[in-house]
Amino acid sequence: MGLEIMDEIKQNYVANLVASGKREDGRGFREFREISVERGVAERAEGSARVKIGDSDVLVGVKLDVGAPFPDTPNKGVIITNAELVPLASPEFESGPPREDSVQLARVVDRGIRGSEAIDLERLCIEEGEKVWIVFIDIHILDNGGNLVDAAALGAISALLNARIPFEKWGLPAPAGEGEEEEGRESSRLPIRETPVAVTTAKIEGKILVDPNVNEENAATTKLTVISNADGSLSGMQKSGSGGLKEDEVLEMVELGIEKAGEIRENFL
Amino acid sequence: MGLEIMDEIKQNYVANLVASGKREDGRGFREFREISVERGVAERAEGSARVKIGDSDVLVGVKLDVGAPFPDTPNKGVIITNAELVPLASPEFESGPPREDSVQLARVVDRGIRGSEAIDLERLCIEEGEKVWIVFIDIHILDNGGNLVDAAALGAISALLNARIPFEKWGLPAPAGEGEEEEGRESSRLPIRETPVAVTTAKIEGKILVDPNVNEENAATTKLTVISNADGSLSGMQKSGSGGLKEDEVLEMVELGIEKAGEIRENFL
Amino acid sequence: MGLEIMDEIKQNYVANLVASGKREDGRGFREFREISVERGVAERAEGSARVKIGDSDVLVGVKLDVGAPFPDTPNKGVIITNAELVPLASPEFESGPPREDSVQLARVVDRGIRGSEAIDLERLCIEEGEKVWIVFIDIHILDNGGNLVDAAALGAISALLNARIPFEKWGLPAPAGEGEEEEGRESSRLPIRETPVAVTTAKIEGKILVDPNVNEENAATTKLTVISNADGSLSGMQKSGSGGLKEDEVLEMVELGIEKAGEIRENFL
Amino acid sequence: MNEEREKEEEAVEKRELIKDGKRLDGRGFEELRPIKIEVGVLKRADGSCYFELGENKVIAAVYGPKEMHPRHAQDAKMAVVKFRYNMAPFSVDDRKRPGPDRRSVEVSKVSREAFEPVIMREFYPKAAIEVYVEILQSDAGTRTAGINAASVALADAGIPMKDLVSSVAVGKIDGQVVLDLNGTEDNHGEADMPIAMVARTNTITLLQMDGHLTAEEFGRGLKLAMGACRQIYELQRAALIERFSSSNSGSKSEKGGNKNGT
Amino acid sequence: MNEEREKEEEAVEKRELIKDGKRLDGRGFEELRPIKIEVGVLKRADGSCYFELGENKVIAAVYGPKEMHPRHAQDAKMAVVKFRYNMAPFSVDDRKRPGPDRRSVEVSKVSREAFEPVIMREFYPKAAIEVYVEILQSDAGTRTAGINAASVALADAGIPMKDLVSSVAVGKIDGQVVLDLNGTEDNHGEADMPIAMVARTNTITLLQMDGHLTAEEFGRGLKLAMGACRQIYELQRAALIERFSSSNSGSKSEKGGNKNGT
Amino acid sequence: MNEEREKEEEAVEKRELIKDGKRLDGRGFEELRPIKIEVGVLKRADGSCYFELGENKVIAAVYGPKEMHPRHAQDAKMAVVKFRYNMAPFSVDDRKRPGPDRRSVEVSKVSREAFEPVIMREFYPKAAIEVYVEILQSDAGTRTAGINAASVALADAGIPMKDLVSSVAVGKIDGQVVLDLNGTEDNHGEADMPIAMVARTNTITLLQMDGHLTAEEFGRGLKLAMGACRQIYELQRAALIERFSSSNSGSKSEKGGNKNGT
Repeated sequence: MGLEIMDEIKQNYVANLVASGKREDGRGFREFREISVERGVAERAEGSARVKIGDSDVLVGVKLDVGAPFPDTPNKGVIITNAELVPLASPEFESGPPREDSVQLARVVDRGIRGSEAIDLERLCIEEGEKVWIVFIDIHILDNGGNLVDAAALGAISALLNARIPFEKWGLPAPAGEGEEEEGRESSRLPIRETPVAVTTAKIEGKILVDPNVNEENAATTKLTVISNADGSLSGMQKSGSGGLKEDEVLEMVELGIEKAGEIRENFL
Repeated sequence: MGLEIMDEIKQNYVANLVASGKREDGRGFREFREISVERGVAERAEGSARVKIGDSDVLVGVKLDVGAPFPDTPNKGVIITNAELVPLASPEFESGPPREDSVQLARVVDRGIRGSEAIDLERLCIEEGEKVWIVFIDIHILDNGGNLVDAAALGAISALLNARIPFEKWGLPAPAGEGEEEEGRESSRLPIRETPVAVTTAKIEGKILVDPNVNEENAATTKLTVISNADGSLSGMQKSGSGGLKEDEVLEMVELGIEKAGEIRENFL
Repeated sequence: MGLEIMDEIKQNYVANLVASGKREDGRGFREFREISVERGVAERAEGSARVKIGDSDVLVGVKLDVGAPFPDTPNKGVIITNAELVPLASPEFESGPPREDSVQLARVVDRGIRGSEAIDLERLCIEEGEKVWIVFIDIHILDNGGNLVDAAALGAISALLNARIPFEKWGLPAPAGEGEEEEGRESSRLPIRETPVAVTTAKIEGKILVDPNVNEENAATTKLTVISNADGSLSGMQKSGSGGLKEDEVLEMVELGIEKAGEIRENFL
Repeated sequence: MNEEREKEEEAVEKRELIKDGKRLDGRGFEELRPIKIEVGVLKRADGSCYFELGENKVIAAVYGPKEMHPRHAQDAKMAVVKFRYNMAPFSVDDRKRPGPDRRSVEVSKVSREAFEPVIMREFYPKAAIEVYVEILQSDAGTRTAGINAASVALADAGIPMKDLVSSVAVGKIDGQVVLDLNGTEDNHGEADMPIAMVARTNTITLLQMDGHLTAEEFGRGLKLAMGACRQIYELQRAALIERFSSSNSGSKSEKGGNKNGT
Repeated sequence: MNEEREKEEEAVEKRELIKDGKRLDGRGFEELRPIKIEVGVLKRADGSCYFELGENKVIAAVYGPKEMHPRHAQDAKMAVVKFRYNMAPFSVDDRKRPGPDRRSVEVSKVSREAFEPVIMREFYPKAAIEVYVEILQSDAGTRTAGINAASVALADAGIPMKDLVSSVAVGKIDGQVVLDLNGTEDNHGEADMPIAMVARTNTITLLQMDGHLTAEEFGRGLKLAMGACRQIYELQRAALIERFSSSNSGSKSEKGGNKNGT
Repeated sequence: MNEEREKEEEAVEKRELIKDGKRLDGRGFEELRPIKIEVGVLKRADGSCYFELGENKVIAAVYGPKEMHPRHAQDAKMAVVKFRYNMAPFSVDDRKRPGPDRRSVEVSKVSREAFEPVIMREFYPKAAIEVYVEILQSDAGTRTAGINAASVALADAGIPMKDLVSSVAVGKIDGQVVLDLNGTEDNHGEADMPIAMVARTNTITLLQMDGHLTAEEFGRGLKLAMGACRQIYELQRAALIERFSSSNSGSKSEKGGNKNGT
């Protein structure tokens, strides 16, 4: 747990830079690293997207299966979100049971999709109380350059937008109202009606900045992830890290999160 | 595994006291610590009881679910007993998979309830071979002051006596013959026909004493838990600890166990 | 992981012996240790066999259960092969989740049975898509004297040949075409149509030898298990160990494996 | 009780969580559920607290500072805080399988982080401070109740802290931002937002949001929650002061050690 | 065999486990099932024993004394005894999932405690003595068979013990206290009570009871079991003496080390 | 694409995996699928490689040499190689449950052993060299693709090796021994045999066989596979040389350390 000497030096260096108004990679405090989104990269998946934010590299695959609904929502499809922080992505990640970081990552992404009601789950009902579509969102981290949450959330919504319902594989009729627009009518898009975008801000030396890289994450006492929708409303939030925030800092972070989410949505969704 | 120095000193102190005919807390060898039983303390459970014996504090909740019977007993309900020795209760308890102590605790309590046929399992059959009531007895240890078994067993039978069958929640008719006595007829008591009581005796320096506290447990080479019924018959027994017992010691412990069980039954059940 | 001093000395001793054309136990390079096969040793199992090869001692039990087929093979029975390298058998085996050695052992045995289509799985179909016989092959290692794979594979096919289908226990009709030959008609043999035999060769100091004992296994850089059928064809192969093999060595090992498998088949199956 | 429940269910089906300006349990929009705090309820723990928030019943225990195991997880500069949030199987309507699930892993993590800013971890290098929270009965808000209980239990254990942490949730029901949702409100409401705060310095140490809020509603909810944290802080302090007085008269003196005020 | 089984099943349905003063397998009330003991059956183990009790077939192996891992589990004053009771998946009528379940965890614990009074653990501080029992075929009484096997295997391994431990169960069928229940009797009987005993000193080291007994029946059963343990003790001794003689003529001499008598 | 699939499925049902002397995907019997190699694709890893083999997409990362944990698993004489082969849940048609299964445990083991003969483990006593292979998309042959990727990633990480390891499978479809089965061929074929080889010395370091082959077919298949490994070796070398040139012009110079050629 104790920081290695090199980590500590890096951390101090980054913190001092921020204190003097600069960032390690020359960005402004309200500036994201370069983002790229590539959809349809995993052909065995019903939908997929690979998102890079700076050095972070995340692959999200969406698989659909047919299964039973939850007893208390018999007419709704099911979302299951899972994240694997595989050791390929970082020397800190370890094989073994999922640790709290990967649990938190998956749950925050899940929260954004649920909170915004991004998927019209009622349209994923096949037979009330019996059969619904199960949507698996699997987040596979390939490289950890910091701010995995934003990359994973952007990957998740991109992969959902990319996904088709494999109704023919299951011998099922095309979901109502969506099949028309498809050419081959072999599959149908998932009913996505909102595009939640996560934006993480960090507090370092009392300053608020967006999209922390991995060194900035180590130097940050506190992060806040803000998930917001097309109309600027909020559909999820998560503070992490062992520091505290003042009310005005929270409000600044939320405002910054909403603004940046709008830009990302415009450019990548 | 090795004992800490303080534990060893305590252990010797307690052993020497017992050798000279005394107990750390001034009790007689055949005397229980103060017992309290409070029923209905956990309102989400179908039945519950909190039992304190001296510093030991145990909460038992009974939940009922509907499920399939075991194939070899198609017309009987199912009992599942589980104990969590949560680390809240003792610095020695650890998070993680259940260890042998908690497995033994649950199995001994379970044995007493089964051996005495305390629950009329045939009356928990809803539809032969298809649907029966599953009775979950969950033992939650809050504070370990020693002799958890007796507290857990007393908690279990008290919680069972407190439990109602939530047949309306499941859209089922009231179990035959039990519904009449209820006012709202919304639920029905569990069919309890026996009240097994566990009494643990310990052997320290060749002396037999009842209801060992936590220091006495550490000093004891051997314990014997005796579970007995209203008519003085036995429905379960378990020796534990790395010592041995002579026949006359066993017989003395059994006699003491039956006597004390009668007193507890009279006062608390 | 590092070898103990005694292991290292033994290893060198064995390697030097082999280099000079000899083996620790006086065998020729193409010679197996004594083999014994005893069938029907575990009466609770539907089939069983205990195989000893030198000091290695393996018990294989076959249990049959009724269950659902895999969706992609609705008219075929299911084979599940499992190996327990219980710590009883060797100071190196440990309690806990199956490690790669036991996984490999089970998978190689399984591969031979599948590759040779030893069991006519279609005749294990009870009701297409609904009910088939599940064949559990459980390999229990009692003593590890080296070359467990060959003993386990021989035990598996022997136990399969020994097994009866417990159709009456399940209230099912006798499997077609097999029941006639049985006297009591209470059970029926498993439909076995091939007898795969595994033979393991090892490379030590550049020499190829068959059936390595436990010290030879430690001294070997590489082993090759070759599974072959009555007609001399191959139905499975597995190299293991951290060394390499030349093409001619592989061919020699395969030829040796086929030859020895023929002898074992003739004598023990 | 049953009649009450039925009425509630009916109202809920019609999506009427607010009626005549009151919530179904009779509370105003900015009103907390009844709170009950007992300090020092466990004998083995170094500090403990029982906390009721409406129908939530939770208990917290603190052990430590003690040696951190395994050794490679020690921090040479400060104590490691462990936090385990656990629900009893019978604490919820449908029995919960024993042991940690993903939700409890996350709750444990954010709860631990809610305390890291206040615990003076640097006083105890290489040590562990263990906080255990057991949910005995649940009715929405268990994590906030658990944090409130843990805060008092940490003080009871004499762990040096800059100040107490107080916690509460706000949410949105029937389009209205309200304080401290109960179970029915949480199940049928539109948003839930737990926060934790160091009341004396207005420092937010936990912040999560689930559901859907406008930015304006968020800002309003945050203020509301912060105000309620200050109320809870006073109750926590009062309970500790009472404990301190009775403790001085000897009731728990056998434990000795690094206690506040013994 | 099959006919026999059928008859048995019929009798059992009518709850007739005793007929004409005899048990279904022909035994008298106080009669043990046939016992077969082989010593030194495994080559890798430091000591081993194969034990048959009627249709029960079990094998025990002992390793040690050896270094205890992990180190923090060492006891500075004496050896730690590990005991693992395990059933082969094919040892029972319905296949058992491999690996420990709650029952085998408990059986392992009480079996270990049955040996702790006799093993001279203080001779080997910081060491581990490992006892492994595998149940190859099961017909009620496997834990007692396992303890008997382990006892002989410990002696075969040369582990210093005050004396052998012997084990047997008594039970109650058709209202009658009888010795050593078989599977059918156990399934349909009213009580089962395994004990383990140091025969020479009449010291009971394992005692469990399941089912329903009067205090009088208990006392009677205990005496009956104690007597049977003494019988088993003689068989164990005899097997070890035979092993000792043949061992002296060299059959296992390659193992050397801390053996009894080699 | 879909039409293609349908045709394929029809052909497969008739057991026609070969038509007019060509395979369904148009390849000849001894023809590899298209291969694409990218070196140094990951930033955190010490070495990495992306490898495509037809529709297989895999990525490998290497970390180390680094300190081996836990300490008791260290080898005082040489580095321990860890190899983890893992399939992404969405890499196959039916979602795979995350985490290792028995197949991936075995693949990891034989893949590790495929590298042990070439890695100069004795240079780094007590150290660990970690190789991670992630299967992003699977179409038969993932273990061979993973080994090819890992080989390049090890070189990229500057781990001293005697030479690269190259890997390919041969199989049998419609009675014909062919190179490098794709998913359809593998599902409906008669045999599959992956090998790995040190191409320069013709040393086979992995050899497995599944299915059914005559001894003659085996010998032929082995030769075919060995030849294909030599082809793959050239592609691996070429990719590394390209990487080396571009790397020298500075693109990854910030990583420094024990790299080949930086």
